[in-house]
Amino acid sequence: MDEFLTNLPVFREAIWQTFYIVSISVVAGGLLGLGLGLVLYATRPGSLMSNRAVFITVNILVNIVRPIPFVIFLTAIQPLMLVTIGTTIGTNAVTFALTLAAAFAVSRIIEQNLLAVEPGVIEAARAAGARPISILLTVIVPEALGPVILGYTFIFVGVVDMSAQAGLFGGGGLGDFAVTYGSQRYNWPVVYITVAVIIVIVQAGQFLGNALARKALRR
Amino acid sequence: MDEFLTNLPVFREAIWQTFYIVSISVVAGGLLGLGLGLVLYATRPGSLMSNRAVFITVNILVNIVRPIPFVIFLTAIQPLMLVTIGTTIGTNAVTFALTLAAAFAVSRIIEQNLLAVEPGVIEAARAAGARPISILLTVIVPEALGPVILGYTFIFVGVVDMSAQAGLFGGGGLGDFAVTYGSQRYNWPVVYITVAVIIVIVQAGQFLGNALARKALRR
Amino acid sequence: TRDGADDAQTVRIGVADAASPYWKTYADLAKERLDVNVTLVNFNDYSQPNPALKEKQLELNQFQHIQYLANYNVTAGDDLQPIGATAVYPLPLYSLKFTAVTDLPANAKVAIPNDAINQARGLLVLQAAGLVTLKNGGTAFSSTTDVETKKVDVVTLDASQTAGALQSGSVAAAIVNINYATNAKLPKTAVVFQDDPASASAAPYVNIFTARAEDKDNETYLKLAELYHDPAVEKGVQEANSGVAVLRTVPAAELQALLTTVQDQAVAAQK
Amino acid sequence: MTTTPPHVRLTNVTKTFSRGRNGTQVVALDDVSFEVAKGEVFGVIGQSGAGKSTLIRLINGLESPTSGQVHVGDQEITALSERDRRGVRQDIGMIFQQFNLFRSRTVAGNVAYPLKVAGVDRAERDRRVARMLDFVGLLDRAHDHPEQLSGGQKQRVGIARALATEPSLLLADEATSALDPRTTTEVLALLGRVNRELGVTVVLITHELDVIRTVADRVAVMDRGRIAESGTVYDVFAHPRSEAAADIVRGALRDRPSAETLARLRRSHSGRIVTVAIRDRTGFQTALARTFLAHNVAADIIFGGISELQERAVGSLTFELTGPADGIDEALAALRADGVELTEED
Amino acid sequence: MTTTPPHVRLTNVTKTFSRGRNGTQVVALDDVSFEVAKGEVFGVIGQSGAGKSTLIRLINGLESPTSGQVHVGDQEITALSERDRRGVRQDIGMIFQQFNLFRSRTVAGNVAYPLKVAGVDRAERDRRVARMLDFVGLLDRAHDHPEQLSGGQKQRVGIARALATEPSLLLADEATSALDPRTTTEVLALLGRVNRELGVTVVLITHELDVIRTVADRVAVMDRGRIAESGTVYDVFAHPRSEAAADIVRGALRDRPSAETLARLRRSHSGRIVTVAIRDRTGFQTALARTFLAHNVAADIIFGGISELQERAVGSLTFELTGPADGIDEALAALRADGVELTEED
Ligand SMILES: Nc1ncnc2c1ncn2[C@@H]1O[C@H](COP(=O)(O)OP(=O)(O)OP(=O)(O)O)[C@@H](O)[C@H]1O
Ligand SMILES: Nc1ncnc2c1ncn2[C@@H]1O[C@H](COP(=O)(O)OP(=O)(O)OP(=O)(O)O)[C@@H](O)[C@H]1O
Ligand SMILES: [Mg+2]
Ligand SMILES: [Mg+2]
Repeated sequence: MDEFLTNLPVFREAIWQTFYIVSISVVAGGLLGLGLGLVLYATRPGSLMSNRAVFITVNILVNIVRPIPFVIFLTAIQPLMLVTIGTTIGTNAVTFALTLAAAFAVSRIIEQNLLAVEPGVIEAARAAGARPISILLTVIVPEALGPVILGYTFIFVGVVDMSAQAGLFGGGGLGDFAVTYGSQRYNWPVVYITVAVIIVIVQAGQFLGNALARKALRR
Repeated sequence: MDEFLTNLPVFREAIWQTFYIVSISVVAGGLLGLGLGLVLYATRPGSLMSNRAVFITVNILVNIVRPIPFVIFLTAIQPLMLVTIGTTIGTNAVTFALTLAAAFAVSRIIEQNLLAVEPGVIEAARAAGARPISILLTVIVPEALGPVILGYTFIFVGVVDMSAQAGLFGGGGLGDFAVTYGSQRYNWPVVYITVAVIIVIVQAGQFLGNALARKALRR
Repeated sequence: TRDGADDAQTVRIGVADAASPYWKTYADLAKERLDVNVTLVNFNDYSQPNPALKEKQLELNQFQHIQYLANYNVTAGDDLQPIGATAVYPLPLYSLKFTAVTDLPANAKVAIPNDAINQARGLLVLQAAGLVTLKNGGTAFSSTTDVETKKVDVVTLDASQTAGALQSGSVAAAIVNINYATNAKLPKTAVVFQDDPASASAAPYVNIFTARAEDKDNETYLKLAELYHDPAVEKGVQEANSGVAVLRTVPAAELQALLTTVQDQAVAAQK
Repeated sequence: MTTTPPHVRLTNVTKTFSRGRNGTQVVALDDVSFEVAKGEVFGVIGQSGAGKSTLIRLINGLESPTSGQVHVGDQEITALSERDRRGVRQDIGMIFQQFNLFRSRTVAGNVAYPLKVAGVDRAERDRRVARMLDFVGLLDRAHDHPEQLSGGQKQRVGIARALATEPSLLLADEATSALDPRTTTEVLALLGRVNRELGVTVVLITHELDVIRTVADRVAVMDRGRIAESGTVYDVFAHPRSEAAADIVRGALRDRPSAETLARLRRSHSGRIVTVAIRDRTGFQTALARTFLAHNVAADIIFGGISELQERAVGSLTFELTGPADGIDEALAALRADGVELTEED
Repeated sequence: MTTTPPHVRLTNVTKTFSRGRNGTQVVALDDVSFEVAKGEVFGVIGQSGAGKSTLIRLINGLESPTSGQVHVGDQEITALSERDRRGVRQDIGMIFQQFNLFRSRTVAGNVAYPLKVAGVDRAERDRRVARMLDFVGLLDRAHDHPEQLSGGQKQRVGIARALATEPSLLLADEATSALDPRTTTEVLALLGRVNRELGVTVVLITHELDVIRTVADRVAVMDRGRIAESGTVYDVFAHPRSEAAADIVRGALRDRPSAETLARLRRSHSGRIVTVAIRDRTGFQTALARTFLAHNVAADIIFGGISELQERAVGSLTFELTGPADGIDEALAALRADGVELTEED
């Protein structure tokens, strides 16, 4: 406990880092993933803009990225990181990598949820002469909004979890704090407190997600 | 490359371990998660068996487990592991932990996808006098089957990814092999080959998932 | 311990570098000379092998030095014992851009490992190199929060990642554990500073075979610890560490006495 | 007097829905009470949004009323838990306005579902499914999925599903709205048969008079959440007492020309136009014909409809009268004096 | 002869669906050809599953035919890419059989959607939405979501949505099936008005004769994927040439008693029962009456319907004849000799 108090500034810093990493990854990765997910959905055989070549390419790309162990993924994209953000370590590097990882995960969630949209409403939009991209964004996504919101919430929780690996690359954050100052030192109070904070953040996010989803579903 | 060949038996062992860990986690975790997901779905306010107390409890439980860093989660459930499987390290221990982790993730995916089922068909089942549990299993899940299959595929890929963390606890597997024999030793051929195998496994899984989902969706 | 199908005894040893070829040499020798089947259990996470040993899921482990074990025993309330020494590894500070510590510009980024033990030792190295000063002169338990004055920016990374950060140019210098440095093929000329493995202050950093207290006199285990110093194995160890490992044979009793001393220091440091 | 209890009874049932952000209330049902006897076919008609579907959904407890009681047999549905309602529902078939077919099941699977729920064994289930599908003319589509069917075919699957268990009470919400007249006739014949042969009680929502006429014993007219009028089909149609009922009946019987039709009739007919309400009285039309002939008036029927309601004729005929103006006046006066209900259209 | 090109033209259109595992084929449309002129209201009737919805969906290219061409105006829809079809579709309104409302949008949002697509600005959009909703009687429900509406209310939203852009071609698939007769009349009046005032071409699927009668100029009768017959409404209804058309017309006009009705009529009427086909000929009924009276036969109309089709009367009347047996025989013989089409029911 004493040790926890002496580490208080680090803890505060860790909370801030977690917020930084998670919020940017979820927002940026969420948008990127939405795009990818729409491509996956719209280009699949029989869909709105079905295009075998694009579908197969993106499908395989997503499958290549998602299962790669995070350490290797981060190492693999280091050249890309150097070009874009100029560093391969630290909070920004981890955020960059997590953003990509989140995007690929989000794309699958989006794809799944959009597939549940009833074909009839898509026909109604087509019959009105709308463009496919507009049908996607103004009809299909809104129709699937409830599940999509829950999907984002799911990814949010996953990103909080993955952000624990930020420590590997000097990204800091609560997960790293819990491990470095807690479990690695067998300092359980630190673990409890930190994990409690993580859980509070997640509960708040999930609560918000549930509430928004309920609003979108109207049931 | 030479080094890769000398490590061939370890590589084979790693492939086998990955299969073992992933298949058990996906199947056992999938079933467990289905159960949890059904509880989440069915007990939410306004749903088939709405029960505030159960919903809130399970909801919070799932939120507590999912974001905890894997190292800490695995440490936390060690007492449970000792009682059930008698060990806290190795392939079985990792499989056990991954099964739980997968179950909690699956529960959210199931919840999401079931929410997209049209209320009208649920009414038709209620009007026939069916029991809620039978409505859940024989109507709602089948109605959401396409997205649910894609959800399981999503989790499968996630488990393959998470299984890379098996190395933390002496669980082995391809992810561990790629890191320990590959990236940590800057032995890139090992990384490439191993990651390629991982990707092949994932592509095969995704291909199967897509095919089954298409069959279930009939479009 | 339990009997294998061929009547040979099986001993599970927890390690963190099972990929190093010398472990294969070692296991073959154990089978040949001692009729012991060695099963290596590899851990990517240092926090796991000691609890696993305590829980009797391992018979021995070999991944840590006395300092780490003392820390574990004190914080986890355990009583694991060293039964043989292996080697001391210096902890060098590398730089690819600069040839001397003094060349490092102000606020240059320097990476150190983030696990508790390596972090403290890395900070002590940086202090010795005149790059930081630590609260109360620093201990084997210092962390980045104890940095009082600094000439450089200290960033902590996973021990396996400091070499990579150095190579990508993300940091100006990095503390790199010798095994990772070898794997990353960092040239010896890039070492700009390192602690002296032979000094008395380095004594707690001697790596050890560890067993449960009740097994500390087990004949087989002691023989297994000794086997590490077979020339074939030692040669492999040196190959795996670019020849910088300082192999040590210290009697078990002496190691155990040293452990007690360090544990006392650890208890004191916790207050 | 001892009577068998009604099969369905609603007592002072009110149902409101709240909607929108400001929580305005929609009163879907307003103090509704009625009874349906065992073995009766009870029709419900009324304008769109009058509350018909809401009413029928209260009967099997899919929805609960805001206030009031619903009884089915001797069970008070409104007092039962969702769990206890299940038993009651197994004996009630329901045809939904929007079909509500299971998309994950084939046509046969949809029809088999309530049988499965009722625990009917496999062989018997297959037999009954085949029989029902044969009846609705979809036996060759048994293995198709709902999205492969036309609108009317979907509706027929819904009908087959509702009847498969041979329930003692059938709730039919616009069960023939998507069907062509011939298929409608066939379905109604089936409803009539199960009603007669198995004594099934039917509550039937529809806006097609023919449906009511063919099978209903009694009918209730709903108007903005209230029951404006109810009684035997003949009474309500022949002598509507409420404004709402008259309005609906006029639309339903289609025996009186609308203003538009009248305008068109005018264009092609130059004579005076008179609409006569038909009375179920022997010799009525002969008397009419005689009167017109006696006054030298030529009477041509240019519009009208005479339906048979519960074995009695009801409707009206619109005549074009040509001949001497005073002859027409005299003939009309004579008919009016004779109690004939007639209106001269202008 | 120069004529304006037809608004819609189908040439030898065939559409098959494959279904099931063994890939059996359903022939939904079989070599269908027809034309709809600009400004015409073209009705399509036919049994459930005859291919009506499939047909209409080919016109705006939601579905592509297996073979054959579809033209809308001077564009060949079947030759256009999905991209190029968009422009054509913006000028076509479509009312779906299953409504297909956007659940994520309010009632107003649903109606506004095609206006948004067409790039109508906000203020104008709001005005038009309000006008359409006012017309279908749902202005007060503008901010509700579809699941809060009754079946007929949903259908009305679909109608408002299809008409909002004032398209030059309207495809209506059972647009009034969920509506009560009065609302149906109102909707049909609107369709008639947009047709007359704006020259909108309408293709109208329905199984309700009234709908055809009120608004259609020409009608096609579909039977198992083929067009059995087409022509002006009067011709098809008054003189059906094909078996399929006769069958449907009989069901639709409902002017002849079904076997069941006849049985019931028999129970309450002891006289001989004769059905007479009405001809649009002045003095026809007077002649009838005169003949019956001359032979001392009392003739009571007990069933029948006379509708006005394109300003001409069509239908039949069923009489109960009472009086001396030979008098009846003579009267019937006289009428037959006079060319009257009559059948004695037995
Ligand atoms: N996707 C499909 N797969 C297989 N068969 C289909 C499909 N769509 C339509 N059909 C079949 O094609 C035929 C014509 O269907 P269509 O929907 O055009 O009928 P319809 O005339 O509109 O009937 P209704 O009046 O019942 O709506 C039907 O037998 C139907 O089952
Ligand atoms: N969930 C709901 N929320 C708000 N209003 C509702 C809801 N369900 C029904 N209503 C309203 O209650 C009234 C009665 O609806 P109901 O569905 O019973 O009408 P109906 O008589 O069946 O009409 P139709 O013939 O059009 O199907 C309508 O005004 C409808 O909009
Ligand atoms: Mg209704
Ligand atoms: Mg149709």
